[in-house]
Amino acid sequence: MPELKTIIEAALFAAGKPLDVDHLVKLFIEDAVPPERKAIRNTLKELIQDYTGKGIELVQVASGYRFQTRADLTPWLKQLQPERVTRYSRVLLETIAIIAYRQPITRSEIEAIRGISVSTDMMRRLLEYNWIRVLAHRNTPGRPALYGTTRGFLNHFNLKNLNDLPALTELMIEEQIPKSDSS
Amino acid sequence: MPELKTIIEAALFAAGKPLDVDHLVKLFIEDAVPPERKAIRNTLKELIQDYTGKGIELVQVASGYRFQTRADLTPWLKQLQPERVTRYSRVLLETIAIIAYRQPITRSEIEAIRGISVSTDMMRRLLEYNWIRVLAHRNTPGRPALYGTTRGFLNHFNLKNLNDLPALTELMIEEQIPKSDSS
Amino acid sequence: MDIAIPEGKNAVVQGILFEAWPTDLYVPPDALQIFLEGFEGPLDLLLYLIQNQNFDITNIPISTITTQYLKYIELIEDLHLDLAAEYLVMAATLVEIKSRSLLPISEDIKEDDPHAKLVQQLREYAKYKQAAQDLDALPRLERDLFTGLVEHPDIPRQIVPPEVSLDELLEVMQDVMRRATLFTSHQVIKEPLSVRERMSAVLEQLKQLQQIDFINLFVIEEGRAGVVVTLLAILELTKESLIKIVQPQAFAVIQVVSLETKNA
Repeated sequence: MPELKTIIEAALFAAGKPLDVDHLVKLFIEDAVPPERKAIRNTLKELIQDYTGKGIELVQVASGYRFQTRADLTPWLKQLQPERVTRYSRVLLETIAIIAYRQPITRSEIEAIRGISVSTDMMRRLLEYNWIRVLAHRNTPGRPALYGTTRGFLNHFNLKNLNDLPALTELMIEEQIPKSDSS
Repeated sequence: MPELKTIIEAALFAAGKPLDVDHLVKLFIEDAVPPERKAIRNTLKELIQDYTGKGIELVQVASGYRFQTRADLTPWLKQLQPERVTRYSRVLLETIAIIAYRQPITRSEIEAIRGISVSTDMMRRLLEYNWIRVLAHRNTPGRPALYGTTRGFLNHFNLKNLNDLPALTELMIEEQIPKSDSS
Repeated sequence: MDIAIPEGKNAVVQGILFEAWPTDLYVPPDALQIFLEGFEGPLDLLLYLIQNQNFDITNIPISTITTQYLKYIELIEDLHLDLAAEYLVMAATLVEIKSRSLLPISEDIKEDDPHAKLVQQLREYAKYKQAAQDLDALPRLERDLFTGLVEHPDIPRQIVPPEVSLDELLEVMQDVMRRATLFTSHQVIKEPLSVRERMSAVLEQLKQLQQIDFINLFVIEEGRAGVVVTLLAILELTKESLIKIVQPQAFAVIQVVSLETKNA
C-alpha cells in the first residue's frame, strides 16, 4: 500500500477544490484498516511543512485544505493568463465588505450604511457567486432577508474564517478627533 | 526574485495544460535577465527528480510537461470522483450565453461584460463539455484566446444553428426594463 | 492644515474656515464627468469633499461643504447625468443642517440633531469604504493565487454537461443584456447572429489551413443570404485584425490569411 501521505497529497492535487478531513476520510472507505482522523490531520501538517518554500503551498481555507501557488509568484504566473484581471467594482466590494463585517444584515441596512440604494441585481450577483446567502428572515413587516457570507467567499479571499478579515479601522483624518460616539 | 524552480513548479501546476520549454520561456518575458533555455531544462529535470515517489509526478507528454497523479493511487482517488457532480451555476450560464452571442470573444471581454472575473476553471469546464472551443488567438499582447461555441453546444440546446437563438434586440424588447437601479 | 478648529459648533468655526480654505474647487470639465461617475453615492461624494480638504469628520465646516456639495449637484445636472434621488436628499439634509446651525441652539432640537446623525453616518460609511479597500488588497484566487487541477490519467473523468434548457439560457442572457446595455454598442445589436457564427467558422477553417482562397469560404448552395453573411463575417474579422485579405499579385487568387502567428 502506498504511503498515506502520497494518497492525501495526490487527492488534494486532483480534487480541484479544497478538501477537509471529512472528505479525506472518505478516500479510505474501502480500506480494511482506514487511517484515523488524527493520522490524517498529522499528515496534513507534514505536507504543509513539506511544501513550505516551494512554488506551490498547502493552505487551509474555509472549506478545507488546498494547494495553491505562492502569492509572490504572481508576476510570472500572470504570463500564463495574460488577459487583464478584472477588478471588482467598488459597489461590489463595499457591499460584500458591509455584509462580511455586519452579518446578519438586511439589504436596507446595507443601503443605510452606503447612503444609496443597492440594486437587486447586485444582491443577486453576490448570491450567484456563492459569496453570500440568506441566513433567515427578520420578523418585521415584509420579512426582509438577512444576508451573511459563505465559505465560498472566504475561500476566494484565502481566509480560514471571518476572524481572518482585516480589522475594521476607524477613519482618522486629523488626530485630534474626540472619540465621542461609538458605532 | 524567487527561485527559478519555484516559478516553474507553480506554473506547471497552475497552467491546467502541459507546458513545454517555449511556454516556460514566456513566463520570464518581463525579466531584465531571463533565464536561459538550458537553465529551464535543467530545472525541469530537477523537478522530475524532486517529485519522484510523491503523490504527483512531473511527466513529459507530447505537448510538454505536466503534473499527474501516480498511477498506483487510483483505488483511493476513485473515491473523489462522485464528489465531482456537475452542478451548473448561473455564472456558467452567463458565460456560455455571452460566448454564444458575442463570439469570437476573449475571456477578458467576457469579464468586461459580466463585471466580474471568469475563473480558469469555468473556461476549462465549458471546454470539457465541448460547448466552446478556441478559434484563434488575438494578435494583442498576451495573445489571448478567442472562444466560440461548438456544434456540441448547438446539439445540447437543440439548435440547428446560432440563428435559431433570438436576436439580442428581441431579448431586450421582450422585457421592457425599468431603468431603476444601477449596479 | 494646523489651524486649531474649536470643537463643537460650526457656526462659530465657519467664519474662520472661509478665510483659511479656498471655497472653490476647480476641476476641468472633462475630468469632472469621469470624476463624478466615480462616486458611489452622496456619502462618498461628501466624504471626498471633506477628506480632500483635510477637514475633520466630526467638525465639518457645514457651510463650506454644503456650498461645494450643491455645486457638484448642479454640475451633475448640467451634464445630464443620471442623478440618484439620494443625492438630492443629502442636499436637503445639508441645507437643513446649515440653516439650523445659524439658529441659536435650543436643547429640544439637539435631541434629533441631523448634524450629529450625518457625522455618525459618514464615520460609519468611511469605515466600510476602508474595509472594502482592505478586502480588495487581500490576495485572492484568480488574481494573486492560482490553483490547479492535476489529472489522474488512469481514471477517465466523467464529464457530464449540466442539464440546461434553452429558456434558462435566454433568461440569463436577458439579464446580462440588462446589465451590459452600456457595453453593447449599436452595431452589435443590429448585427445578425449568423455573422458571428460565420466568423467562428472562418477562424476554424483558417486554424487548419492558415490560408484559404477567398472564394472557397463561400458556399454557393447557401444562396445570396449565405454569401452576404460570409462576406460580412470576413470583413468583421478583418476589422478586428484577426485575418488579412491578400492578393499576391494582380489577377492572382485572393486569399484569406490568418493573422495568428504560429506556435500558439
